[in-house]
Amino acid sequence: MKTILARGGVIVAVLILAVFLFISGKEHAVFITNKGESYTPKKAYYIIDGREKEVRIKKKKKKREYVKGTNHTIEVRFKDIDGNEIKVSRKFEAKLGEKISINVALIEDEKRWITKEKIEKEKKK
Amino acid sequence: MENKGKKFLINNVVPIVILILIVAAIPISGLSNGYLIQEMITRLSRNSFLVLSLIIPVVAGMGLNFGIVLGAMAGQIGLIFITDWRIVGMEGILLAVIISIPISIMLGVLGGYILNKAKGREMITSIIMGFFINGVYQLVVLYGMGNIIPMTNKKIILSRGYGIRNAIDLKAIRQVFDRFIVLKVGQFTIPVFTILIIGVLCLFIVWFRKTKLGQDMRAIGQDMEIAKSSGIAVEKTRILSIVISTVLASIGQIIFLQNIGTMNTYNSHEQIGMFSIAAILIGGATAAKASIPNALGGIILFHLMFIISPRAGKELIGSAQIGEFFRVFISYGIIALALVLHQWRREQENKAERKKLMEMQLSGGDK
Amino acid sequence: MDKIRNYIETMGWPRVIIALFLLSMYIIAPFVGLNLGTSISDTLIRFGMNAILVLSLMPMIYSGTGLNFGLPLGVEAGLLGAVISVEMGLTGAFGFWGAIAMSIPFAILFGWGYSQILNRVKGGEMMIATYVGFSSVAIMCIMWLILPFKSKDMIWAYGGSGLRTTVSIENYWQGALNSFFPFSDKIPFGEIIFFGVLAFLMWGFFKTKSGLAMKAVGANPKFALATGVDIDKVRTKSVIISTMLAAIGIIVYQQSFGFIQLYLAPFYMAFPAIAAILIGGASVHKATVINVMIGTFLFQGILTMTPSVINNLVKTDMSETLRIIISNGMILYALTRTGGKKNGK
Amino acid sequence: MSELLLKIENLSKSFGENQVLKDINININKGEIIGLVGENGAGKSTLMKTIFGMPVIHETGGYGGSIKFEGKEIDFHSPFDALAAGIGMVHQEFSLIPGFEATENIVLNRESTKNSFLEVLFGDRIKKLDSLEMEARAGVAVGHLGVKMDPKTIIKEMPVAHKQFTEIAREIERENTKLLVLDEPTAVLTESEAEILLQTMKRLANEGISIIFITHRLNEIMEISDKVVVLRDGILIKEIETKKTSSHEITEWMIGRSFTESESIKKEEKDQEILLELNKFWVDMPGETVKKLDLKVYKGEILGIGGMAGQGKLGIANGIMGLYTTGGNIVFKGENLPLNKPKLPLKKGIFLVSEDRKGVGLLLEGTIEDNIAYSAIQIKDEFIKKYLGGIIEWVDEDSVEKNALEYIEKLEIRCISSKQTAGELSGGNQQKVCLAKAFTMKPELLMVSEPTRGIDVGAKKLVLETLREYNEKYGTTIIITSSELEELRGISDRIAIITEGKVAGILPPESDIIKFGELMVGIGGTNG
Repeated sequence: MKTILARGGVIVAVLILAVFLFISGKEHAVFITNKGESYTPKKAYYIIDGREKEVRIKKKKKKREYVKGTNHTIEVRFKDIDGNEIKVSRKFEAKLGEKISINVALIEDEKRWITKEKIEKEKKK
Repeated sequence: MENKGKKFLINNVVPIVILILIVAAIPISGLSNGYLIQEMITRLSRNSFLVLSLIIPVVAGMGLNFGIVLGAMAGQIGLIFITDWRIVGMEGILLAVIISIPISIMLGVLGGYILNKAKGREMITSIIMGFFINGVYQLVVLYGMGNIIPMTNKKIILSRGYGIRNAIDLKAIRQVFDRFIVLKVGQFTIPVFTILIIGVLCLFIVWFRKTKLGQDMRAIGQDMEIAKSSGIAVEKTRILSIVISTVLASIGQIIFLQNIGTMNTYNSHEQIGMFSIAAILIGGATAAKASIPNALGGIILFHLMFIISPRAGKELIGSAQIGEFFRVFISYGIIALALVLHQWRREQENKAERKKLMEMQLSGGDK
Repeated sequence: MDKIRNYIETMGWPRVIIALFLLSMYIIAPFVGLNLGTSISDTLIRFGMNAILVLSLMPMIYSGTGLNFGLPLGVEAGLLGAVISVEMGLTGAFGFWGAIAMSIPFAILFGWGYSQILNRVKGGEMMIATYVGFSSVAIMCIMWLILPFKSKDMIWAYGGSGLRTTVSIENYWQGALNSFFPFSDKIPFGEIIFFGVLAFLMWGFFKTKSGLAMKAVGANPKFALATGVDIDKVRTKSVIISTMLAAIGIIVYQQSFGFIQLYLAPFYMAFPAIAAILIGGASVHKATVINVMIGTFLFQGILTMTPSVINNLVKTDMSETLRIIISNGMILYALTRTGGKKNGK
Repeated sequence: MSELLLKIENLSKSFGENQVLKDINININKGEIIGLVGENGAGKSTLMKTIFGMPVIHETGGYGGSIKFEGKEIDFHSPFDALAAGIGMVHQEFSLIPGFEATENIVLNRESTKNSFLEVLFGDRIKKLDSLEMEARAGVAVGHLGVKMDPKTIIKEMPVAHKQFTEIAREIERENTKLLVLDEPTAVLTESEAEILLQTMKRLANEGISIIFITHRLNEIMEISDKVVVLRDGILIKEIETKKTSSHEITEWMIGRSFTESESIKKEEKDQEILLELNKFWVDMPGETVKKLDLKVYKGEILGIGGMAGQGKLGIANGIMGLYTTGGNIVFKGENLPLNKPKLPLKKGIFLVSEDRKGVGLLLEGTIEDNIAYSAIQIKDEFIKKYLGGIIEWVDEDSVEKNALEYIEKLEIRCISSKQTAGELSGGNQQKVCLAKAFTMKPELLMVSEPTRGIDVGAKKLVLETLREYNEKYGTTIIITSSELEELRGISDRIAIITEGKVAGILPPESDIIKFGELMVGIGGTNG
């Protein structure tokens, strides 16, 4: 009895661990765009999750980045219309079944810098 | 003393011959020592886990378990799933291990059950079993995945819409273990974490031999009938030994593939049994006796030969292909040779034993 | 009802299932748009190609040396004979028989060495045979590279050393056995007759003194020993005969197929042959010419029918996978069945 | 000391129609050594199997009567039940793991373990062994035996006596062993080793362990047992205190006087030409070892070879045929016969009808006619017909059949046809086929081992008569080896009794039966 309980416990623990691993190890695609409404910087730079290398994104370009797990940061830097260096870092969450797009140009806009939309299940067979 | 030396030579004939061959071939191959050492570090960390997984069935008297390919397949199924779900990094590997363990337990039970029905010819049966399960694996992976088993990642699915592609890029988990903790000594890179895992496995094996279960396995390995009459559950214990071996092999295959970085869905596992067994035999193991030094030493010898022979072949005869075939020949030949030597030696020992017994009886009756 | 069950028991379930499976294939075939005649003729052609290879397993099973997993060794002897025949430029029937004549000495030599190994490892033959077979393939790979063959049809056209991986014998002795029979492209009379002759010889051999001795060694080694039969000698003989037949078998295979396949081709040749004889009702210790014929027909039938039928049914080519599962499943079945019994003592 | 431990009441057991034990009553007290004696087939081993709960007893319908152990009725279904109750048994064959130390064998499957947290998860067997504790336990057990041996020695490297001690140590190491059954424990030991073992047994008995001691060496029984139990033909002949009897008396009980003297046909003395001579002849046949024995066989005689099972009588014929590793010297017709070459004796005209009919004597899957002709084909090239001017030599099936039919008629082999497979025949008819095979070979020296084992009375008579007839008609020398003394006395000219691998003595068949018995139990004179 004790053995069965213990084994059950281990199995449950492993399952929980598996779920945890699934969530924290899941890779999400994040689409980065650089397309403002009134102003779009010619070049913008961003760093995701404090990676070593800074990525440059040109005007009206779109890039795909992969991030692992749920909690992430993005640090964006570009020159604004006046030539002032702007540096903003943001936190975002990646969840299962969501498509995340970040618009670098709108990074200062609290609401509109990030859009999340539900992904349709891969087309049915 | 002299006798002891002779005995040592006879018992280790295989590793010694191979060592001499290698020592002779290193200068011919023109490969630098630094290169060879780095290669050995890499290959040890890549293969040890798999080779070590062979030891426990040998202890239980079931010979060299070609059935580790079953474990390898389970490991690959784990990797296919995490690639499909895009679980990356350390999490990906651990999840792959978690997925592959229940599969390999199932396959291990099946394998143990089959081998129990073929006592005395476990090895050939385990080879055929590997082939057979390989067919089932193909059925599942090539026809079932993406069809019955849902798959989401189009990158690993064949263009026809179902079935897994021939090669899967494992860049998401590539060398995650190896790069987790790295030590640089001079020009050499040492994957400390992988080596730690292997170390833990070695400790496990040492510890396991000293448990009640390990003792039972040793008893069964030496004499099944006596073990049975003393109340040990022979069949069950034999199945357990195969299950442990299969589970270890599945982890071993995952470690192996994370180092390589790509997976040949339909080939990666096929050669694993053969190569691992050739390695442990070159290390001086037999179908009845295998130790950790046999495994580790064997990997070094086998892979040195593996690296050197094509080069030596090229330098010597001007054809790398000959070296290549020579390597294949050695891999198979060594298994044949080691098995023949083992069987023959055992027969000689039995004969000597009987002779000794008879002489004792004769002189006893003569007093 | 009991009678049927009894019959099935003696046949073994897998065999019954396979036979029914093949039967259902033939029944389905016309409905999915296959020509039954062509199907049967295909099966017959493959039967002709493979039957002698399967037959070659018999002597060793008889002498208690087990299933000959070392079949590739004999195949290599046959390949040697074949390439020498091509090298000498022999064509037609001359080339075919020349190849056989050339391969026999090699087969005897290889077989003798092989038997010396097997006689020292009684009880563990099959495992060791497998690896002797594998190693022989590897060593012959080196030979194909270094042997001084000159024939333009066999060496690489430009550069590269050694023989090609496949050598066409279209201009030499393809179809040498069949060509003078009518409908030779539909029914391989020549091969079937040749197989018949060899099978008859085999049957005849088991009526001689040494054939009888061989039977006894396999059926009951203790009895044989007590009757003064030299067990090792008999086993040696059986291994040599098996090896020779394998050599002849592969040459017949090639003359029908039209190519000599070198290098790694013989690697897994033992397994389908063994599966075939087992499907025919043989066991690790017993085999008859009838087992060979039924087995080859069933096995080759499945190989030819499943791809076409399944392909037409589900639009998927699963034949290779099915072949792996059926042939190895059959061998596994045979190994586990007698294994338990023999070691029960 | 007189506390009752085991009480067997009215025990009876039959296998099918064959009653093996009948109304056995035995009482065993605590700390008593019981000597159990009886000829082969007297029921000793069945009795032990019953006490020990061997599954075969249950599978064949159980037993009648009752067995009480420590006052409680017992009915064991497996040896493990018996072990748990406190009955230990040391079998004749060692059951030790050869590569293990004595310690590991002594505590086999009862190892001491240390607790482990993993236990909850993986069960008891994941516990680590406690080698110190195990060594201590083994040390104590060995200490009880009063012998010096190192429990760390590997079994393989031990002298036989130590293996025997290890076995006993294992049995007494069980905490509750109260009754120990020793089956021929001294058979493999030298005299001095046996002496030590006897002392050990006394010690154990003094410690309160009862012992059932099975042996054929009566002097050992006389030396240490408190009580002797004699079985004959499944009946308890006598249960008596050892003090009150003598080995001579015990022999009488064992052999019994109840035979009607079988009529033996005496032949006039012939000139004693020696046909076969064995010098310092030894045979390594497992369980039937022959140890440097000397024996002469005269031309034209029927020599009976008797003795208890396991003493080596069967080894002689098998050794002469070269079927087991053999040493010493065989002189046949004045010529030295090379050893270990099975074909040579056959060629020289020696033939053995093996005691192992099914394993050695016959090809069970072969037809009767093939079986009969087999040896003649292989050895003498008979029954072979040439075709195509000698290129093809096939077995002549017609003459094979003709020959078989001849013998089927002569020996009254009951079969449907000569093409029936030998495996389908009854034991008696199989034996007749074996004889037919032998006669087809027309040997000069015919050896027949256990010709009547496992065959019915009618067939028995026919087989023996045929042999005697054959001997008279063709002057063939016959060596007949049998466990049945009565049978030997009926047919032989001389009877050699083999004990412990040697000729204990050769007697004329009409000698007093007690003389034979004494030779078998090792107390008779040696005039080999």
